Amino acid sequence: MTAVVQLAAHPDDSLPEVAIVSFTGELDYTNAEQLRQDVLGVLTPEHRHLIVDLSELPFCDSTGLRILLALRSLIDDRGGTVALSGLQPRLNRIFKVTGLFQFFAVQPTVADAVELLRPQLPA
Amino acid sequence: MTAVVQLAAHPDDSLPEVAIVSFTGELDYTNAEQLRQDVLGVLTPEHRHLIVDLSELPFCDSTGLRILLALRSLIDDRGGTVALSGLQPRLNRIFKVTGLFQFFAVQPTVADAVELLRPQLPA
Amino acid sequence: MRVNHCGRWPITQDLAGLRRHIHHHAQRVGLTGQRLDDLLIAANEAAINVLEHGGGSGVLALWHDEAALTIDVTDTAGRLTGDDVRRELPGSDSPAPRGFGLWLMGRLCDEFAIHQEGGRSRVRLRMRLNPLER
Amino acid sequence: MRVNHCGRWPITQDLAGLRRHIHHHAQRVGLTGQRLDDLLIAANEAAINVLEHGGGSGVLALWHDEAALTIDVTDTAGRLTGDDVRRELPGSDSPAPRGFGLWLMGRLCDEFAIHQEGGRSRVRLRMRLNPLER
Ligand SMILES: Nc1ncnc2c1ncn2[C@@H]1O[C@H](COP(=O)(O)OP(=O)(O)O)[C@@H](O)[C@H]1O
Ligand SMILES: Nc1ncnc2c1ncn2[C@@H]1O[C@H](COP(=O)(O)OP(=O)(O)O)[C@@H](O)[C@H]1O
Repeated sequence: MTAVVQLAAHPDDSLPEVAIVSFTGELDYTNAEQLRQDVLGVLTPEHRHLIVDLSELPFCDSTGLRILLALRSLIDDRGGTVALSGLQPRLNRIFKVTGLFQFFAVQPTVADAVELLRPQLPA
Repeated sequence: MTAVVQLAAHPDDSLPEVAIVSFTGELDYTNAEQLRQDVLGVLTPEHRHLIVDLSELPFCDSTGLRILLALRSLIDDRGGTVALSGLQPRLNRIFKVTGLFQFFAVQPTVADAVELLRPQLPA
Repeated sequence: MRVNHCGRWPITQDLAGLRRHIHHHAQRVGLTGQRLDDLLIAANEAAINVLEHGGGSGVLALWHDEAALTIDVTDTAGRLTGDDVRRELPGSDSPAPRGFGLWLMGRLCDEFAIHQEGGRSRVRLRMRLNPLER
Repeated sequence: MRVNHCGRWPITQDLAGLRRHIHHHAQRVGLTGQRLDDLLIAANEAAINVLEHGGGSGVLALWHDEAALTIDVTDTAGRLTGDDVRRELPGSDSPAPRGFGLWLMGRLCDEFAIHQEGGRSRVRLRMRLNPLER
């Protein structure tokens, strides 16, 4: 199997409504379901927004896109936003060609994503 | 009809074996046959090579490609080379995607094309 | 999603004029650079096929919604079918002088579909309007 | 034109390994940058379809001549047919969670063809080897 995609959570105490996670590895059909469960495991009911740092994810196939869309739909139901940061060229290409950019807030870095969400957060 | 593509011949007395022409306009289904005849009209039996300056040709469709391939086949029979120069982005794109680059000597300018042919010319 | 009909033009020998219309409207909804060039090349191929193989007359319609710009080219021969969207590489051995048109439509556009109905064939060419590209 | 068979690999859960092979050979014959990425994305989609829909086992073969690099992905279900190369845009209204695989193969490769025979289906993906791109 393709090595498991490592999930890391990067909680920010000043932003309790925002889950910040990073994916490391290559995301494909063989490890996508595991990653989905791992992400659900770190999301709590307080998390209204999700930031996913993809800067260490050089590959993502259509199964991976499906996971991201499922997370987006879950966060959407909470009235929140899913922001993606650090897309490498191959991910940029697949997002662009599939038109999925329109469903996510795409930012260069996690810090940019936080700034983007800040106006939506309670003071 | 799309305006006729203007053909200009630029003979170089020091290079009697080389026909140098330029195309000006937009080359498509409606004017390609006329242009083909115009080029045949300026080619003489001495011309073993052909240089076509495309720097003033912002558009060329598959009919235009067909004309260029027909000229290439004629020059090929004479053991010569067809060089194209000055491709604008849209022409570059259609040549690249169709793989036709491999059948022509593509050069930035007419001067580069002349330099490319020089070793093949009688001293 | 709101549909915006930008125009319908008969396909005549004035292909340059037709390309001007397409360029104008595509640019207005945010298509630029290579993707605009790709659409222009593909739409012109569909139009010349109407003149050469498709009965000699037809219509090009251009419309868009938020997600995509669509060009529908309808001929009066009705001989093209869904099967003609097949995509094999022309001219990889020797320079094939023919068969680039349909191939280019599939290669250059985000959607390429053919619909045959009532004695007409309709080629549909579509490009996504990606917000990030605007 | 001389044909060069670079390799045949079974399609297993080790997709990362399969992608390494493709990357290595495609790069060696001059495919780089976005076109290499496009082939890699498309070939992976063909491979995961074998695992998910195509009977669970199959083979990926990679070969090239001077004109093009070809990847043939053969499954053991044999249910894909030539008609499956149709190219309609998935997910332009709402985010469609499915249906990107076949569409991506058609969108990203210079040739996308499916051949069904003897209880197997073979997806053929091809990229031109353009001398100027090397
Ligand atoms: N609108 C059309 N109506 C009928 N046949 C068509 C039409 N467009 C294309 N064809 C057929 O498909 C073939 C391939 O078309 P195309 O790929 O555009 O290349 P070319 O026009 O150079 O032959 C044509 O030769 C013709 O037989
Ligand atoms: N190798 C295959 N064998 C049988 N059916 C297939 C194969 N590949 C794809 N399919 C069918 O085509 C459909 C579309 O495939 P695809 O575009 O890759 O999207 P997805 O896998 O997300 O559904 C699949 O749902 C499946 O029904």
